[in-house]
Amino acid sequence: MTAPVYLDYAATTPVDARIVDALPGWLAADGAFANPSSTHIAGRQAAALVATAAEQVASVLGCEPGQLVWTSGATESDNLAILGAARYRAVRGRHVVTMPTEHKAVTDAFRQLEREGFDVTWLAPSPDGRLSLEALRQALRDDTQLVSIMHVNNETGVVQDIPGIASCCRDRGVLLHVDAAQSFGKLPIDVAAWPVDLLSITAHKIYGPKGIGALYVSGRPGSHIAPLFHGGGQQGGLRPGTLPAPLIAAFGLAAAIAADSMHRDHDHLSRLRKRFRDAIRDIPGLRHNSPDAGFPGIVNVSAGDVDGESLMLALEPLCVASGSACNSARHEPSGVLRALGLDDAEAQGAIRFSFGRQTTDREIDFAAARYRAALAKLREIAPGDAA
Amino acid sequence: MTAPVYLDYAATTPVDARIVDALPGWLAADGAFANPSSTHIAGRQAAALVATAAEQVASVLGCEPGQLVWTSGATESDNLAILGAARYRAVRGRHVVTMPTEHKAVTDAFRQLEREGFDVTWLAPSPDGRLSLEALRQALRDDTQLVSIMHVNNETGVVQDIPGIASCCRDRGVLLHVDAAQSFGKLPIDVAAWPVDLLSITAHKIYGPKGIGALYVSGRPGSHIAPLFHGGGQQGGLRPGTLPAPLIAAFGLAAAIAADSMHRDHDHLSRLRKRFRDAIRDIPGLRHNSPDAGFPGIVNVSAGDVDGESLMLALEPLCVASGSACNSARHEPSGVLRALGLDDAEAQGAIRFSFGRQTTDREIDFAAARYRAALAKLREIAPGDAA
Amino acid sequence: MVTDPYSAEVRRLFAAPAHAGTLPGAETVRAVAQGVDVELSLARDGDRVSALRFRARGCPHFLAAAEALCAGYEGRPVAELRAFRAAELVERLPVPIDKTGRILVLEDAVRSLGA
Amino acid sequence: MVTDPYSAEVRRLFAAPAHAGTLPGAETVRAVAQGVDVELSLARDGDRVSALRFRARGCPHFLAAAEALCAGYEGRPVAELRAFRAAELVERLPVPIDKTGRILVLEDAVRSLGA
Ligand SMILES: Cc1ncc(COP(=O)(O)O)c(C=O)c1O
Ligand SMILES: Cc1ncc(COP(=O)(O)O)c(C=O)c1O
Ligand code: FES
Ligand code: FES
Repeated sequence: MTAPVYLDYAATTPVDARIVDALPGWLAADGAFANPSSTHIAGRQAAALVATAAEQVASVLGCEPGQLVWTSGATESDNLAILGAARYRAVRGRHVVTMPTEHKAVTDAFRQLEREGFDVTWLAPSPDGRLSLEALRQALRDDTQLVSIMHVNNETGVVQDIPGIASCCRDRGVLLHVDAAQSFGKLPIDVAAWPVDLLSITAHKIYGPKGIGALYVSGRPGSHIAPLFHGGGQQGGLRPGTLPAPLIAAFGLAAAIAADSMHRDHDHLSRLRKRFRDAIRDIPGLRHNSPDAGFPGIVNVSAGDVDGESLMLALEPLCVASGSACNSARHEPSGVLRALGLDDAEAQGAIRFSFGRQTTDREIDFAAARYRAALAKLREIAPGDAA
Repeated sequence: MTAPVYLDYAATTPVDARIVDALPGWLAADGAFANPSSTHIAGRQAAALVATAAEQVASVLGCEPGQLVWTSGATESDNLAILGAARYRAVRGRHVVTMPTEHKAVTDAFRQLEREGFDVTWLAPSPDGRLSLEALRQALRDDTQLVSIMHVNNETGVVQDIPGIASCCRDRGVLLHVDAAQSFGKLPIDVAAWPVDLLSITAHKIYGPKGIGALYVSGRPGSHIAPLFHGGGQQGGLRPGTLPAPLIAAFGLAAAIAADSMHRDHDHLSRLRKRFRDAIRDIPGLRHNSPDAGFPGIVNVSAGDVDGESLMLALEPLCVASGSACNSARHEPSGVLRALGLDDAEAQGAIRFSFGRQTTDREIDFAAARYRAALAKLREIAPGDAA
Repeated sequence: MVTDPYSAEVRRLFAAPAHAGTLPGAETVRAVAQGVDVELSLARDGDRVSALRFRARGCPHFLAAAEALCAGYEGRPVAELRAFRAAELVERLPVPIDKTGRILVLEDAVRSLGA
Repeated sequence: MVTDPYSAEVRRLFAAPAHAGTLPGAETVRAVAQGVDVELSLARDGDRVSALRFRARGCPHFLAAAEALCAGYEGRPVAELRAFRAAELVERLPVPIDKTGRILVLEDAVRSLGA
């Protein structure tokens, strides 16, 4: 196999070298490997690791360490927030609101709520992919309990107006959950200033390990949620299980590094995006699915006249996504892109290029050239238009 | 702080040095860090890691790799099995069976089922801590759907007769879940030979990382379970979320190492147990809570005439558990020990010493001496018997 | 989770589709179904296939199958081409079970050549 | 999750309870409540505390408080000992809020000395 060129940072990222270097000190026999719930010396060392990490993550969100619940990742955080809040508040009302352009972890949680008898309003995006505050305001009812809207879309990079959405929700006494898996550590977030109640994050999108995430829970009156599972009483019973202190410490360090390099990263990604867009600008027949105002690390483009799977193969050794990563193993055209108005052909021919801290100009140039060549090749062998 | 002497291997273990060494190759930028659901080259490298790990874990259980569902640990596995099976089968009947001596992850899941209207039978252990097959047979009813019994008890080391229990259940068409968190990789398990339907395991008890576990699901007709949460369709929808391939690879390697050294480990632990027991044999007023036939890595002893918390402090720098780890942060006497017939005073004065692969004779001797001295000191300053 | 879905053979055929193209003035058929689209042109030399070319849009297995078909029948009797069965390519490449319907589209196109 | 629940002061007092013991023939009281058990013996020299000893069973904060009490009042007027308030030790050691009830058991014992 040729050495892969990885442009799929929106799916997952490699672990930062500084974290890899620190891990033995957290995992190994002479590290802080103990159970942080144990009262003995080794347990307290592990607890200290967790406390530091909680401060690091909290300071990136603008919250208190005690407002974080550690989970296995954003999928679990999304479900804990959505199922947990809706089920807890079901006695007050059973209307909940989201968008079809959310991540599967959110849309599938809402489909579960539908099966449980909740009434879900699916708000369509404006043509730019954003939720209009007017549409949201109209959707809120007296029995609305929960709204869930993502910050940055994982397929297109569209950024929602979370502060605006949050005010809308707070005005009406509705809980707001935000899936910030793609924005945490990359765009400023301030849950102290934005009236958000629940917010999901995950380490593996910011050069931390896979398998650890968190849910911010404001804890203000009325924001309580039901746990997904039960056990040893850890984390106030909201999310039990032996705390994986080394993973949490890694998440904390990843958050601290992300905060420190947020502006640098953003500039880097903006420059890469411009370079890539410039390089593919003259390719005919492309539809650009990522708005200029979107997160610069994601460029989604589609060609409706080529087969998506063949395009992926022709792009090798480029590692990019067709549809979202979780969809790529199946073969459905992305529901998110369909909701943005693409037809099936355009959606299945979409490629998401996503860049990261390690991405170089050379890789961008290689990707653009490869994309150009792959499209040319597939178009060349395709039959003419008259079918 | 004095360097801790760690005898709390039943709570959690340090990560094996071979795994620590392998992690950079799985986590770092030039490692197999990608999302194993991605179809591109990097994704397929990660998928290959997961496939190898699944084979390693499966071969220790005697099952097929495809019968494993990756979770965040045994707490989640226990809940997925218990809540998932009971909810899925609720239409057929709502009677379920377990024991009060199970881990909190099991008992709290059953308490949740009680809240959901299930009828739970709590079977008391025999004086030796084991479940009598006769008692189990009598408890099974026509509407019984699920039995959950642990293999090795985390507080005392009592080993249940899983093959016998499994036959009982299978005869009556009842699903059996086994919490094997404390036995996986330490005692032989053979799910192909024992008719077990669901079995929970976790990596961090066998020198793998915290934050990764698995549930074995036999998949035979009638053994289906409902997921706890919903999302990108990974693992057949049973447990979604980006698969943490590096943690899974670490779990696989930990399982392979455990299988390889199972007999050696068992002999080592048996020798340590004998040495420790011999060294404390003449201390007066002790109650031995771990049976001879139990798992040799756990020795639970109690002194009813000393305060448990003061005993823990007097034992420093020994790291041991009072009650189970998850209980130690709270201050309730262990429910497991109470169920075995200890009174409150004996239960709160219990100490669990648990040994591991790295435990040395010196540490055993140090522990025994420290325990003797701590008891002597606390007893000396205690008031006389006549209150 | 995915292992490599493409055999070395599929990769080879996909990477170098030497028989992609159209034969000007030759007999040409087109089949569009199941999300794939294929055009075959056949040039004969008596009852032999002197040249066989394809144009196609579809997944890698489909493109590889079209290439394999053209490469495999050039120089052979037209009657043998007519007897082409999708099953033979499905097995040889191989093509995953859920895609065999697409290879049948190729079989249909062959069948309608000179029909 | 736990940070060290014991201050350096509690650790010091717990590790070396110099005033643990009984004074033979001295005035002795015992209090048992809230899961703790304490015995105090007081020897006087006029209206001074010439010696104060304890025996106790309880958590580290309780043992430390008993030691601190005895160490703190030796040589002082009995009247001051009588005025002992649990609050002073709760603050000084310090003792976590959920355990202050136990220190009150100590206060009760002192109160009943020579009562
Ligand atoms: C927007 C969004 N939400 C949720 C998730 C799920 O996160 P995780 O893989 O940590 O479960 C992802 C990424 O996979 C994502 O991009
Ligand atoms: C018997 C038993 N079951 C379940 C668990 C929970 O495992 P985990 O910490 O992986 O959630 C443990 C250990 O904590 C255990 O000993
Ligand atoms: S496109 Fe060929 S199977 Fe998915
Ligand atoms: S025993 Fe003193 S508080 Fe737990």
